[in-house]
Amino acid sequence: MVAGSPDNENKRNRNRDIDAGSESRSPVGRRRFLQAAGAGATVALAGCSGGGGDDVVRLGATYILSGFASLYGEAAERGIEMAQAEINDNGGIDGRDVEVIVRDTEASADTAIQQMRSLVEEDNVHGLFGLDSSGVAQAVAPQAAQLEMPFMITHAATPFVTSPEGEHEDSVGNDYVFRDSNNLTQDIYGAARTAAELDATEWATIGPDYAFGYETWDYFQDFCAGLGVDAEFTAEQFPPLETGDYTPYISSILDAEPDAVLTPLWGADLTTFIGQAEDAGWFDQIDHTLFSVGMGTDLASDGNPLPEGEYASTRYDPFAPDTEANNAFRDAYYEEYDALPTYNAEGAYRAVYLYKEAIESSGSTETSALVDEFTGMEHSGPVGDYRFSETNQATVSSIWGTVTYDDEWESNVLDPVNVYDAGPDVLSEALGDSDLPAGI
Amino acid sequence: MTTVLKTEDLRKQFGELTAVDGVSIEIDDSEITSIIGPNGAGKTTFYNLLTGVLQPTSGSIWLRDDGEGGLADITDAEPHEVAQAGLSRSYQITNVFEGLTVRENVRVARISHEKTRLDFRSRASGDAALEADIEELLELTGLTDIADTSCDTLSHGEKRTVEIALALAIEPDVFLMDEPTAGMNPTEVTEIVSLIRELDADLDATFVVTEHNMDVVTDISDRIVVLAEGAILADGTPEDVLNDERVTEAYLGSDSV
Amino acid sequence: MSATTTAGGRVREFVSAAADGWTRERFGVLGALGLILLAFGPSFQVYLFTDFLVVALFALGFNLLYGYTGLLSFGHGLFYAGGAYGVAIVLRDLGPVFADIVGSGISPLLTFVVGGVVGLALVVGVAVPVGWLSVRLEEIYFALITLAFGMLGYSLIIQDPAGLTNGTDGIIVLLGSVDIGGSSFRIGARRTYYALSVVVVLAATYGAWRVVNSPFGTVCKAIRESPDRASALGIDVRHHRWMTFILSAAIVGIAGVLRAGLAGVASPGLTHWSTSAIAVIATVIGGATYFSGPIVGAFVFLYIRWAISRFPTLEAYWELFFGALLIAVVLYFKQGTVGGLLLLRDRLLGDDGDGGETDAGGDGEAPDGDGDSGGAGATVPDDETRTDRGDDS
Amino acid sequence: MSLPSLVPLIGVADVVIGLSLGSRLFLIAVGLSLIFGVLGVLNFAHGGFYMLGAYVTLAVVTGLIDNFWIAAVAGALAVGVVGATIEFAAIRPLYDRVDADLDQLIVTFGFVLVIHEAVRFIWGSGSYSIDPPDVFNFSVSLGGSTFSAYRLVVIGLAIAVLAGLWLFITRTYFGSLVRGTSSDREMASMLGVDVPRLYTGVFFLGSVLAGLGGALSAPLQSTSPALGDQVIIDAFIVVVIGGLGSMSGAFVGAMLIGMMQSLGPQFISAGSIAIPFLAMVIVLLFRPEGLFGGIGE
Repeated sequence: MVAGSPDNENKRNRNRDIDAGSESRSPVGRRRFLQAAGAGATVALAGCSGGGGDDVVRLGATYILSGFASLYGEAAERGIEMAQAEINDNGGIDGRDVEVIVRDTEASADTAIQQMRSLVEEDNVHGLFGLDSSGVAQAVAPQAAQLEMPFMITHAATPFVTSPEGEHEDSVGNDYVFRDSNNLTQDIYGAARTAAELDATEWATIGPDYAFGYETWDYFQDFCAGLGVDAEFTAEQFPPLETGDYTPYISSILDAEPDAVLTPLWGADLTTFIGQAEDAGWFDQIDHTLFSVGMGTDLASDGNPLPEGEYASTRYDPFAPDTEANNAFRDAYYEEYDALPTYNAEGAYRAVYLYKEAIESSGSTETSALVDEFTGMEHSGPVGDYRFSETNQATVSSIWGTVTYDDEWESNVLDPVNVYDAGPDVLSEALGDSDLPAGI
Repeated sequence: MTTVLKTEDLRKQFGELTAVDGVSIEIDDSEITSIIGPNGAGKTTFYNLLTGVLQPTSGSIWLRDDGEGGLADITDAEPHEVAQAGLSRSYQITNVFEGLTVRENVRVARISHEKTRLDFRSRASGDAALEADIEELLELTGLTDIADTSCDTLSHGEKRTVEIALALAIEPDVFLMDEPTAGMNPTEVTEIVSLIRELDADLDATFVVTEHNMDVVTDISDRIVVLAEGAILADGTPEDVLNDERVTEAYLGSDSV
Repeated sequence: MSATTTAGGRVREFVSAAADGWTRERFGVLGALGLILLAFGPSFQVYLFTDFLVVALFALGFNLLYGYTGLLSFGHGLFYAGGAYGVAIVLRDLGPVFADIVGSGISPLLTFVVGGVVGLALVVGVAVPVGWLSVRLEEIYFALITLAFGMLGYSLIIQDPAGLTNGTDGIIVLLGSVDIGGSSFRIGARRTYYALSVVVVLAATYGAWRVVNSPFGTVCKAIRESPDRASALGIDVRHHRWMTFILSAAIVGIAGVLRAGLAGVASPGLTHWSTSAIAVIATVIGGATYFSGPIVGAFVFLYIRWAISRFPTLEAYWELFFGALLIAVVLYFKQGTVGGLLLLRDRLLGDDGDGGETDAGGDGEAPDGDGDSGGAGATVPDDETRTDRGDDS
Repeated sequence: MSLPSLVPLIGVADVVIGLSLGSRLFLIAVGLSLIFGVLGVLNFAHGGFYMLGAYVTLAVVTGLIDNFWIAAVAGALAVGVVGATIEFAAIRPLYDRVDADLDQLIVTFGFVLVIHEAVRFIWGSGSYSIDPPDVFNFSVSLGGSTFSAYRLVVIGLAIAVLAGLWLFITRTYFGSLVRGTSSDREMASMLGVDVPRLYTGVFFLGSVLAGLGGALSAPLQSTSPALGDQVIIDAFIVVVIGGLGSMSGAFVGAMLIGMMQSLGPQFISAGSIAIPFLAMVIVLLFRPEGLFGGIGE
């Protein structure tokens, strides 16, 4: 018995991925080189004055720039580059240029902490932002407090970094750590809302084998209970990060015959998974697949492996809200990079602006001033209007939608898209009697 | 005259090949015994069986037991147990601790003998009595002058002497020398032969020697055992053995000597 | 050694020895001064040097087995992680318990100390059976079985069947603040932790140095040179290697405890073979036949890496540099950096008849002259003669 | 669950997937085993060779000639050349050392780092995937499950490689030299075999096999610089279980591990990734020559 490939369109797109990958390399290389020159200058400065000059505002960013999730870091670099150029072309921050030093966390907590110390103590940055991995964020949060340096998380989603220490045994939130992107709780709340509207009762998950994978599944179950979604949870698989062949895990899930699957796989792992899932007939057998990190990488390349008709979430949507700020940002980004902005690009972009606003409003780059400014700050960016909650979490919405290919942008988009308000009250109510923290 | 080393019907099989074929031998403490035989006669295998490097296919090995004067079965013993039981050896292909000095080489052997190898707190060179023993042994073997030279810079002859010093340092009852003159020039051979004689006279150890150089063999041996194809071909005083026709034949039949 | 002298006499002797040219004592004094001065250096440099101390101890422990008995382990990360996880688990699970018992003022310190001891005990507890099994094999097979044990540990930490290790994410290590009698300090504070590390690493290094120069260590070196010769002298080679394995693991375990506090996290990556490889790289680059080899190697490794990191274009490719260096050292100059420094010293000073020439030949041992790891990066290791004279006086 | 109730759960797809995973492992492991059997060198960089094969194939397919098979051959040959060069320049000088095998292990580990970084330098650190060649780019449904037809191709090719190698070793003159040299290098040398050249030849062959493995696996997985580090450990497990130096052992070992990887997630939840390492430890302790056969088989 021979069946045709279920989705030729996507196959072809995946093939093109390679070209896109190799082309996008050169601008990255160029940018890295420019940073090198900048960092060299930093050494000289630090060597002379021992404390960096006051002529620039210096920010440190830590992202994954190598390995299976390097696309996230590269997207963040684009956002940073844009913000930096815009700000410096328009008078800088109180007249001072902003300089951002980007470092690679290699998706490792150990490395991230080292980079962070180096940025604070060698490069004398005034503030930090970044982080792509929940596990890394969990370890970094206490270090930010020890280094007494504000840290604006722009992607890593674990709720425990915005849940004050003591609230839950894993909570590590503190005064110095903020997050401008939506967190796992907000995101999975949207997943449960999406699930409520689907004709599916048996649910399964396939997620990466670390906290993020497990937390996604825990929260999903509790939200379903809290929202009264009629769901059974029948199968779960947690393959290790950077698994080369997901097929055994895929067939294990298929054997359980769930109606729908929620998957928080991300980075190259997601790409690998989707290709192998297609081969195994996944999208024929399973009615609905919900990709909770799906839109993070895929908009960056014009070939999109997310199959049309499935559901995905994003932490920022280039079309919603339909505001001037968002449209301007999206168009400028598209102009520059020939791709729609991903949420990671937007999160990093906005972090630079958050620092600008805090510094200008307090007139200082002192840690205490910045922390005071960020605390409870109301802000507006491409993502829309939001404020920082009592636990330093941005009150941004949860965005879920149907994956649809858009000919005009030559990219997958979410259409129709649902934007769920995900403030503190909404979340704690939806969590019901769960003992998991809302992280907001 | 007491037996210090005895084998009973010792046999070693490598697959199809029988390397040692039912050797029974008794060595007395009063004599220097030479074991000779053409290449491939099984001498080295025999030594490896005696020293526990190889396990025999069948048969047994007995060594003088210090306590009672009787014999102890060492057939299944590991090499270090054999050495501790009082059987020491030197190697045909020089085997000393190359990176260490001569003195350190001997020190290792003395530490082993004194059973202080697990002492990790004192200084290795801090035991005055041990150092005195080392000094004495170096003097006995004539190595004092080169005591602090690293072995990897020694001449071949010097290394052979270090071999002997090492083997003696553990105060063996039986000393198996595997081709002590291999690769030596005539002067060195003369020196080593006189050293062996001296040592035999000075020490309690019983010497067993394998040797290719027939002059050396006749010179030092009280008794000669001839191995051929893994079995004992002849056994007796040098005169008897060397006049034995079968021995001549065995040697002439092969390419060696 | 039996010459007992009064304390005052010893001090006078030491002072005169330190004043008398470039002796071991003078290097010691300078090294100690350097370590103290460094505590007042830029914060990041203090951190980097602490990092160096920890990696140096890791490599030193590894080399006890490789350089001194000839067994190449690709699984010492297991013990590095053992120490780190031991302390991390105690801090996480027993911190509050201790706080209840002894009060929160002293408990962070007590917990850390207990954690360190538990970590070390855990490592020894693992090393005893793992070592016993591993030393049955030699050469490549030993490398493979230690690799397998290391990765087995890695798998177990990741999968966390006992619910202790928190899987892939690892355990966060927070070393609270100590309040005693009104004064308060944070153990994890940069300079505090540096001081702590200096003391621990120096003590452990001194311990290792004593071991290396003890009868036990002498036998180790003999085994490295020729295991069958050693056993023909009555040495139970396997047993001796086993003991060395445990000792080596214990030293690596101490480094692991320090690593946890320094990194702020005990992560499963510590058991991965690529972490074990760091010890291999540092040791080979430094020179495995020298006591100070791994220390100097760790210095080279961390400081070159740091220097490379100042140039982000190069930073991405620092492994390339070490790969090439590793290949070059093994192919062309197995004595490594220490051997190179000794050679350089001989060239510069010429043969001044202090016996250095003859003894350099015996470099199988050549223990680090100044005996402290701290100054090792900056000072040229001394040779055997001097060490002996220094200690016997 | 009792065993009888488990058996029906093992579908055809599970077996096919297991065998295809095993085939991929075999292609990496067989070269590693061959090199060890003949040269006594444990090539740590073998995973790097595998990764390099995948990258060269990807580069050729997307940049030069849009034909997967030509690209795969190019990838394999390129890796062969790299391997032979490394053997000639960096491994050959070490054969006569006392602790040659450890030095060689360390040197080849040096090349792990070098190849990893070189690949990152040339192709970046992202990950790539390609489709199987068009002829086999369809799904097969069998026994209620679906899988890519290309998996069957890989299985077939692995068997072909095993058969080819077996013929090559047992039936050709070069093969008899290889066998002779692997059992006694000095004897072969005395009999006039040019041992250094033979070694380089075998290293070339082993490297080609690694490159081929990488090339053929490129459509089945995503290719990133981390690939080499991942597969080398799997390859070590396979050659240890199968017996270092044994080719048929590598095949059986690879298939065992492949099936374990395929069925593991369904039957064992915790500890499944630990099992291969445990197996490796046990085999090393109790049967260091491997479970299957001796050298050269």
